Amino acid sequence: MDDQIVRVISRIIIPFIQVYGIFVVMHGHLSPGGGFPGGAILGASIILYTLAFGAEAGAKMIPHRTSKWLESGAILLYIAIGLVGIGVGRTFLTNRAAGFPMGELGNVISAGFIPFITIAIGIKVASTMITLFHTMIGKDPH
Amino acid sequence: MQILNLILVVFLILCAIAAGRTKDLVSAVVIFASYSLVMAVLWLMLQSPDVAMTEAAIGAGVTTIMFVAVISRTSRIEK
Amino acid sequence: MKHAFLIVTLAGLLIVMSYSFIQMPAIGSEEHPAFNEVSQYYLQRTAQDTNALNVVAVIITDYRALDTLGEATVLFTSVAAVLSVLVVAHPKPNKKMDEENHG
Amino acid sequence: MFSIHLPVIVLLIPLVTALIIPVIADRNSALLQFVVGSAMILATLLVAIALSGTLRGEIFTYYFGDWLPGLGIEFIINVFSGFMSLLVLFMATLILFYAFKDISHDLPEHLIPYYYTLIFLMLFAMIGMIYTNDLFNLYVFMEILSLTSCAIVSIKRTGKNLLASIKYLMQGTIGSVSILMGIAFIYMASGHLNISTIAETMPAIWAAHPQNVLIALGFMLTGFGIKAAVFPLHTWLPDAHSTAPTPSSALLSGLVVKIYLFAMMKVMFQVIGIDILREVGIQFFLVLFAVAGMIMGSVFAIGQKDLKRILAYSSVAQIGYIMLGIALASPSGLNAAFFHVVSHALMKGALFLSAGAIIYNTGKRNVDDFNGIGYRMPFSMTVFTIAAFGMIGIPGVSGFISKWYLSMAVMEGGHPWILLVILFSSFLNSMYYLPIVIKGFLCAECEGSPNVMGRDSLPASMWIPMAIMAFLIILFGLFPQLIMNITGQMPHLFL
Amino acid sequence: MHSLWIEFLDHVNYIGAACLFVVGLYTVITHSNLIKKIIGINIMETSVFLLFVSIGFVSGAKPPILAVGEPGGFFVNPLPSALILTGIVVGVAITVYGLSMVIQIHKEYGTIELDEIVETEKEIKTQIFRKQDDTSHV
Repeated sequence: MDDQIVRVISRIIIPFIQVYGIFVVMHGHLSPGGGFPGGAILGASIILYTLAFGAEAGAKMIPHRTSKWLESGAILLYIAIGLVGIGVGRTFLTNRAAGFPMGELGNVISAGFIPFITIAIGIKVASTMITLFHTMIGKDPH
Repeated sequence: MQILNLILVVFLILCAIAAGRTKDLVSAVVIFASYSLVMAVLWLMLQSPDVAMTEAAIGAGVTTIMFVAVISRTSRIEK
Repeated sequence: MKHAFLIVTLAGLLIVMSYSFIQMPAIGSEEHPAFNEVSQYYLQRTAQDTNALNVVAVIITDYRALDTLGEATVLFTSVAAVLSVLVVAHPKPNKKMDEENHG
Repeated sequence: MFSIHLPVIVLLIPLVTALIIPVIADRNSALLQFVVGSAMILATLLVAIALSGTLRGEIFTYYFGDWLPGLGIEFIINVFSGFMSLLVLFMATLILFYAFKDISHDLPEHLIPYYYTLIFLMLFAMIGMIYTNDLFNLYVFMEILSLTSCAIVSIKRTGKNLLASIKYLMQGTIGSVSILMGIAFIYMASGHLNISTIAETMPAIWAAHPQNVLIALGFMLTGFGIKAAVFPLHTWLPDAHSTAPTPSSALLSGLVVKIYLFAMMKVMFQVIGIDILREVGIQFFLVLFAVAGMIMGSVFAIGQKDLKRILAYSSVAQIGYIMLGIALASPSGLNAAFFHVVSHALMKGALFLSAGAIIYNTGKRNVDDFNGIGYRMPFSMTVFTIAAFGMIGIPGVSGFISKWYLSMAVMEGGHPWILLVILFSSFLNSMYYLPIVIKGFLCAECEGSPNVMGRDSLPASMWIPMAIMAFLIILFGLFPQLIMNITGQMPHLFL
Repeated sequence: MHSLWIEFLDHVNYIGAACLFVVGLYTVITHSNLIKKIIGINIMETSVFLLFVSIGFVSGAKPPILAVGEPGGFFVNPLPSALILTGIVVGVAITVYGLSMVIQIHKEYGTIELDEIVETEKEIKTQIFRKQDDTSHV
């Protein structure tokens, strides 16, 4: 992959893609979108980076160790948010009754744990897509 | 509106048949990607933008990339 | 022969399914059984219950959050499964040193 | 206070373990074994406490997020789900202790953490499938289960494994898409996903849209039939179960297939309801499939030479027995089916583990090479013999009891001709199990071999699980009331 | 005839979903190429998703996104959309795992046609038997 045009253009548009992905994740509870499409967009930006600059540069950007932590950590975050419900005497994954701050209707920080769970899902989906792609294109050592 | 719906559904079925009958796997995957996109448009028409967005990002985007990555590592022509 | 049998079976399946679909209310009709009190509850109470606007997002992250936990686990499973099929042994730093010491 | 949350804690323990294994226990096999063992024992103890609660007649219902059952997801833990999850976790504990030594024999070292991760995800999915009372949630757990059960076959990465696994994946996915289609049909007609709520509205749906219910039943029976390897749809099972690593075979044959049968029972009896099933008259066809499976599984097994392949085909026959009990749809039939679920899990587990021990020590898989193997490995061969006697149905072993109760249920249900089939199937079973036992123990030229009736050199983590299973097989054969008292409370939950 | 056409138009998505299901099943069963099989499975899955989303549609309704300050409105059924979001991700997981096995199978056998692989397996088996026979004779 040594196409100058592809590299320059990717370098320009990848930040925009990432900003859009983060926007979609953050506004999941207010507008269409959410963790799954947002995470997939974020993952796609890294996939584009890998395609333009080669597998090694992509692997350096998100090393295998980091993505391993992100994958487990995202679900553990999800479970931890759910366990708060048990902690305050309600059931697993309780939102309003567990005392999460509800905020103002229509704000980004509102709706209790929903934004946090959306972020956890977004991280999970993005890291999964990146790991899967890097594994799929992986060159054999022999 | 109903006629557009009908056209999209017919297009979907044609895409599905074509994806099955094409011998070149890369073409089949590209047809499948367009199938996913048309499906996303159909879901947009059915008033579920969340699903349409997810299908466009995951179904048409990521799945296609995975397919192409695998075809590049295996063989391209179906016998 | 086998092929013809398959086509006849699939055509039968198609006809049976289409017959059953024709009996249902038309697409978009409000009399549809699925458009019942549960979906009305979701639409009317989401803003009060959770202070969010996107009803679909609220369903997947709050009302049916366990499904989404399961789904994140499906992604984790797919990563573990793909790695278990494709990952190649990368040399371990500790073991290498051991071997060098032995050698 | 704490006991209300037991089900969700039991569900989360395998998940959290699966999540932390890749990050903390990647390079350290002692830590890995400690984490695996302690998680299993903790989960088993907790589920035993939950079962003791349900045995007193309590039924736990757990509403996730405090939403009412129609809106959110509901778990129900009654005697059935408590007992079956205990069975799953108990058997999995034994098999995982066995796996500590055996798996390093089958897999390269860097794959072992992935193997345990996949097994724990599988346990998570199985427990979820047993507990859940929501159709779509059932589907999600089922997908985790089918992915993991393919992955623990393909992890060995030989050509045969990959081929068996992709066959399993293709057929299994057709099955799960069929099930999802069935769920769509039911949702279309009822607008609910909660199993109890659908059951309440079922008479109205049956009056308004009978064709939807029928098509949904057809799709779901096909789908679960593929996944549970009910006879004509069993073609993936022999390859997958025979090529997998030994602990995977024991888990897949002993537990996973039954989870799909339980899900099928949930759909048949709790969603659609026994009245509609009787009205449609589908039970007779299910009885026919079950009977065909009982005969044909054994017939296929007779022609095989590979030991694990024989055991895999024998599973097809045994699923036929369980299916027969379910298809009779009478309290005694279900009772016999549940008893056979327990005894088959123990027997098939013991058979696969002892076969694995023989392969581990001698490397022999072909039955023709088994001359005098009982002189080299008397312990493994004894366990194998006990479990094989159970499969044949010799009195004193738990397999006999399940066949006995099944025969009584058959008589009660008014199909006396099936008795002949059960007898014939037992005869067929003995035709492929007895030659192995005879070859192993009665071998004229082996008397003078060096290790005459010595000890087989197995590590303790391998023979102790086998010994426990063999002991339980005999215990439940002599005192079936230990299980019958519990399974006797289950049929009224379904009928 | 005319009324049947109207009925068909009223249920076009349902019937289209049924057609796609059948086409996907046909692709999975008849093709021996593994990638084609996986495409077929994807088509089957999307057909069920189309059916679900069509169940949730109500004509003249808005997408289920509320607006601040507007008390009510006429929205489509949100539950099927939420279910399908889950379903799409599950489908991707299965697809990717199948593809990873395709890579490994290609490495092992040099082909991704199932019937060729089965032929190779058979040949290997007969060779092993022949070898065993030879050794037993010796």
